[in-house]
Amino acid sequence: MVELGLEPLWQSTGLANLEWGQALMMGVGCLLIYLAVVKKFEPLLLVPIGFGAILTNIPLAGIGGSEGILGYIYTIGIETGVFPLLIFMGVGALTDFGALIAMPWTLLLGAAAQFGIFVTLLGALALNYIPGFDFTLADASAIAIIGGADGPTAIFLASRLSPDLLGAIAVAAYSYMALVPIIQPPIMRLLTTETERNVVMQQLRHVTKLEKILFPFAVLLLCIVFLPSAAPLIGMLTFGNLLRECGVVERLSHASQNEIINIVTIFLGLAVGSKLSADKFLTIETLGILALGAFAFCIGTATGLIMGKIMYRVTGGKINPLIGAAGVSAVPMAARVVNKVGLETNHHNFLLMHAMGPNVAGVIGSAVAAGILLALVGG
Amino acid sequence: MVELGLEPLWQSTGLANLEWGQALMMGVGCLLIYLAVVKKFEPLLLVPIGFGAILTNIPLAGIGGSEGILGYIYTIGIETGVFPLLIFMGVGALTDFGALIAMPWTLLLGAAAQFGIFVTLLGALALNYIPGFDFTLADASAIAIIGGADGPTAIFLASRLSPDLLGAIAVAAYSYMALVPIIQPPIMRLLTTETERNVVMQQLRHVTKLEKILFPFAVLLLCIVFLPSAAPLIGMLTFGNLLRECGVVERLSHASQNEIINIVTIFLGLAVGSKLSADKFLTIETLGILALGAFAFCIGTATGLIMGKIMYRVTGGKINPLIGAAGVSAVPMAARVVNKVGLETNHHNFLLMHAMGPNVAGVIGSAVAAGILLALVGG
Amino acid sequence: MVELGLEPLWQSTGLANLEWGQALMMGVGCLLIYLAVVKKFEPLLLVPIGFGAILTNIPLAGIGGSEGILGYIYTIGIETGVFPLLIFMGVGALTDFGALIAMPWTLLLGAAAQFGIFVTLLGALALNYIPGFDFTLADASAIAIIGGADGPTAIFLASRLSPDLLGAIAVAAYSYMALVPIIQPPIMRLLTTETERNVVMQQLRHVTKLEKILFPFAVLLLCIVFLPSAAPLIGMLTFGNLLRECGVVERLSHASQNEIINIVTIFLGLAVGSKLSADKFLTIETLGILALGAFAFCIGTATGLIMGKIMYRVTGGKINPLIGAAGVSAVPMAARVVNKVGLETNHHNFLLMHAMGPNVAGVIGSAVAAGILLALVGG
Amino acid sequence: MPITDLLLSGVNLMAIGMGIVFTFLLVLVFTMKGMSKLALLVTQRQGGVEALSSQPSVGGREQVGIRGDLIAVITAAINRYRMTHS
Amino acid sequence: MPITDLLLSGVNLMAIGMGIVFTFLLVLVFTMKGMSKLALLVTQRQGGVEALSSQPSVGGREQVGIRGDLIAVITAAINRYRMTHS
Amino acid sequence: MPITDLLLSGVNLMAIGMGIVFTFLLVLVFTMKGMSKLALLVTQRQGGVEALSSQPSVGGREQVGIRGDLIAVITAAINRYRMTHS
Ligand code: NA
Ligand code: NA
Ligand code: NA
Repeated sequence: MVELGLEPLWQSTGLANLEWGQALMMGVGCLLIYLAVVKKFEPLLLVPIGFGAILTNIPLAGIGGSEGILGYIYTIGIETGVFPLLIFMGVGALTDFGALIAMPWTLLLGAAAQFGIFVTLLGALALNYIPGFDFTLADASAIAIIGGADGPTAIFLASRLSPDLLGAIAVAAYSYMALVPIIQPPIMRLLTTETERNVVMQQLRHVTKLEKILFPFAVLLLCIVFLPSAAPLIGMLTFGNLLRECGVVERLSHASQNEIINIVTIFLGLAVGSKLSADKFLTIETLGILALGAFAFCIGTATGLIMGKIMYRVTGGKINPLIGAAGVSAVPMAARVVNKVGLETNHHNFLLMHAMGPNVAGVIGSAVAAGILLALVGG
Repeated sequence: MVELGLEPLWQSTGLANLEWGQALMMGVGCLLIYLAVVKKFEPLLLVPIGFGAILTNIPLAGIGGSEGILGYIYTIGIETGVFPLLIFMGVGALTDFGALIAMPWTLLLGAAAQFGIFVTLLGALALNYIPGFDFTLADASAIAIIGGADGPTAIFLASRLSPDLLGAIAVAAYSYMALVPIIQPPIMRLLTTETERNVVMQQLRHVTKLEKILFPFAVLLLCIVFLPSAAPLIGMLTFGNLLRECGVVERLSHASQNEIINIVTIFLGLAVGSKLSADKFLTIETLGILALGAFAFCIGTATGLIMGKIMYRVTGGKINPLIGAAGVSAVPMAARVVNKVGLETNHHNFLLMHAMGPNVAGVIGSAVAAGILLALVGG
Repeated sequence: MVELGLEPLWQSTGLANLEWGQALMMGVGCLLIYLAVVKKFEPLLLVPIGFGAILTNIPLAGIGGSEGILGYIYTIGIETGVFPLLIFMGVGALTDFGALIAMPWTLLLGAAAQFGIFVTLLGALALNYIPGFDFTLADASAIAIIGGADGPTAIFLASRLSPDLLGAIAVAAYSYMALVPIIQPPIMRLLTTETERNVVMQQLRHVTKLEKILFPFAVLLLCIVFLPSAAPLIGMLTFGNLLRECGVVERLSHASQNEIINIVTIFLGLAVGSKLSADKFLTIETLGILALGAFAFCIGTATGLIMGKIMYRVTGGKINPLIGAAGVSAVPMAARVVNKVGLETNHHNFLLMHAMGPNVAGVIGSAVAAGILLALVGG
Repeated sequence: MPITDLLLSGVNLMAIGMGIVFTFLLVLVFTMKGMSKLALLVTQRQGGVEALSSQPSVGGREQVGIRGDLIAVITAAINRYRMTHS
Repeated sequence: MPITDLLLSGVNLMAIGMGIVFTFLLVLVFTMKGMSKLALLVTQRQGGVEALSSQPSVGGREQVGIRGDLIAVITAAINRYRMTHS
Repeated sequence: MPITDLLLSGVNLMAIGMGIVFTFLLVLVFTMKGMSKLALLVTQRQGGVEALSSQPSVGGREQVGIRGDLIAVITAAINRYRMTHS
């Protein structure tokens, strides 16, 4: 017979079972949604992540558990690494590498900005001097990749090297990507002179269809030769880009750019959110990760700018060093910020297209960095 | 060497292996498709369910077995509960709760109509007095939810409480949802006076965007506090609705309303159909379930109307009691029926918008009822 | 501590680990992509297959292994047979069987062309006389189905009968389907006289909606009665076609024709490509398969044409025997080739619509042949 | 379990169930009323009521609106065309 | 299994296989002819032949039709515009 | 592992890591330059430069173009309509 007492009824309510940590994490979820909806912070990811955080912290329901829908999605999509790789395919299909092909030297800006990753790695290890922190080399590598300013790369690497920190790392990565318009401009103004910011770059040359088709093969070839551990990421990115550029598979290109990436984004977000459970997230380590993330973005921006200044010198003033800041990735936000800061100084100086080169170079750069960390730490 | 005799050849034909029960179930499948195509009975579900029933009853092919495509789909999508939850996400993304927000009191109509569920539960248990019936409390609960007039809720609950009855329950739920225009009007005319049906309700007030964004949080909050066992259903419903209303994730909202719900509907229907195998469906229990389903719809309609009459009295005639019939859910069919019966009495009385309030309230109401049954019976 | 020596670094490069076979297979992948992009050979399949071949042969990365993304996709989609069946559903939803319904006798052309399958089966077995070949009956059946000129059927059967040969079989099937405009015309000119090719066929009669709705049921009924082993293929094909023709499930029909088939095509192609690993593909058997595939296409075309000539005689010259060549399937390429060769002889003789009948009949014919092979060899 | 006990359990379930359903939805009524008041306050304080308030009617969606516009425009174009053509 | 036996099996398979393929498709021919007659009967009895019969030509789909209309309308609008503009 | 050793590993990682990143992207620079030259050669030899070269500007996609056309046409139709209507 079904028990009727008020006690068992009360015991099945959330009120009786809610722990303060869960309530707090639901608050964090609401905050992420607030930032996404009102402040327009990367809403495509932060709305599902925030809602996933709420759902996973509901007591008794077990939505994020091994028998819950978010648990299933996490196991199938994130633990296997499939979802971030499909996002990378979609990113490849959505990205026009034309600006990069027109100015291959801007790849160096994308390389320099990865310095943020490795400095942050040191920072994470140094945090171990503070009691309460105990980051392994794998943890530190997963945290450091936040400096790559590339969401799917961060999720992919964290799922491989440090699944327990995945929630905090993903939240930090997407939050700072959204904060790029606030973090970067002061650093840009600090490190460049007005003369430098004033540089008007010459118009980009035409890029032929053949170059665009060969480009993914060139990138993949180098990846195969030098760094096969980055091949899953680079492989799916270049596959998506080939679908886009080859011109004979419009149906598949469209599916990658729309259906697949949209569906995966919803599920990826929910599954990442399911890692924002109180016991995993409400730790001192999360604070460290958030601090290190901000640090990583600043360093990456700075080293990108410094490389920009070097190229400014070397080319005799043909390169506007501001575009170095776009090397951190955070596509296309960082390129837009460059454009905006450029316009502040010179109302006729549109740097958007020139900044797209280092911007997409940053994506390749952080995938390369992820491959290195996987090869040397993940083994 | 491959055997050439006519005997083994004959043994590999369907004709030699077809059991009468399988033939009958294929007939049932054809009937469902006929009703869907010619009579327009919930075609989006009944076409795949009917075809799934045909496929699963083909002798030797094993399409619905553990190595067949329908078997795989069932295991992945229904046993886990994932497909009905994704449908709920899509329903949330497709539903405008504005009418309900404008008239929150109509939630009570959605509450009253759930009476049909619990009366049917008693009915199912009482059937045990008839030899041949042996419904457990879990079976009875799964059958009773047919009275909720909500397909995915019924499938979700049946997959959890009584998987063997899932086929019959799903077929009954969708069939009666399609029969709403035939079942409801006589009851509506019987229980209301012409004066009552004549009531013209005042126009709905404006609903702000902010209210629409806050609404899913309000519903989810109560669900968390009072009834976490309903959180998977309510959680996905409100998530879908937030995607729709928040206005910053148009891509994801579109994917929920189209790609995801369409793909899942095809697979859900086929998988449900695969449960219409002769040995599971051709039992005396199925007849009982079909009878109880009709009973449940009638009771739910009646109690919704009675609550409508109470509100008519309490508000001094401002509420047209007909809209109470829409409280059974069956969105948007029940609301359309209310509109039609209202127009019969008064050619200028358009009740569609006012009936949408109790109609979507019924969805929430039956999800709540499902949560209660899960919490008290499913443990 | 992370090892710093140059030796371990070198050991993690692809250059140090690349075997010549892998390099060769990457070349094969590039060749397939070249044929797809430049020569427009079945690009929707050959681009993903080619790229999958490259990815799976990257040393160390293990993308096609049991923990890699292509390995997961293969296990879930091909080993289970789900992906080719979903493609068949999409093909059904995309195919208008009207031309076949208007001229049911053209089904015999689709039957005759399947002769290529069974002759090839003998050919594959006869190859065993050559040292190095050791095809079982199952292998030979899987190879023979290339003669069906239907990609998903070939993949489905190969995944069931001979998974090790799947890569070579799929590549051969799609390559020769793309080569139809080169393979078929000489055979067509050789086997038909100019008088025969000059035959102008009368316009097709109207086909009612009801006939189009009943057609899938008729095909499925025969499949159930005579050949249940073909039911997965025929069942999904007719299901897709019913979604298309029934007219009440526009959403589901659209999803089958677009989202589902596009997404599955990408994944199917990548997963098939992952079977193009050096150790599986670079064998003498692959050469045999490629030779047999060309052979199969020629025989199928010839027997289709001969049946066309018989029908030309029997009908007193009303049937243009050229349309027999379309009986091999390869929809819609073969029908277009018929049209082109017809126009060469008579500039006003448009055979496209008449060739669509045997063309889609060929799809049914090879699904039937696949069912027979499954029933007699697959047991 | 004897049928009588089952039925008793059923009656209990009904009592609890309808009780919770009504309680839940009744509390939701008041929550929604509170929420609407809050929303009104927030919206008013932000001044730009128009910016945040949705369409007057409850049903319509943007897409529909756009399609509606498109159809209106095309209809106008057709009429215009026919008028000047004849 | 010796190759000769394999080949014998293959010949058997071919005989059975082509037999079934032809039987199957031949029966399908007659089934379809029956089906078409049935459909004609049903359609005629329902009177509204036009309502149920599909487009005359075999190929076209509704969507294409709609797009065709749209393009026609827009083309007309453009022409109209150019004509009156110049 | 003591923190000092961890930090040492980290420094090593940084050295190797930035080394590979720069090497990789620097080699990519030259690969791309070679690729572009190759593409130019191939394109020129094929004569039809125009056929293979993409749009002048880097950003635009076809779809956008089509939509842009549609909007332009409709705008024109509206203006025309308004002009003649008033
Ligand atoms: Na980056
Ligand atoms: Na309901
Ligand atoms: Na064929």
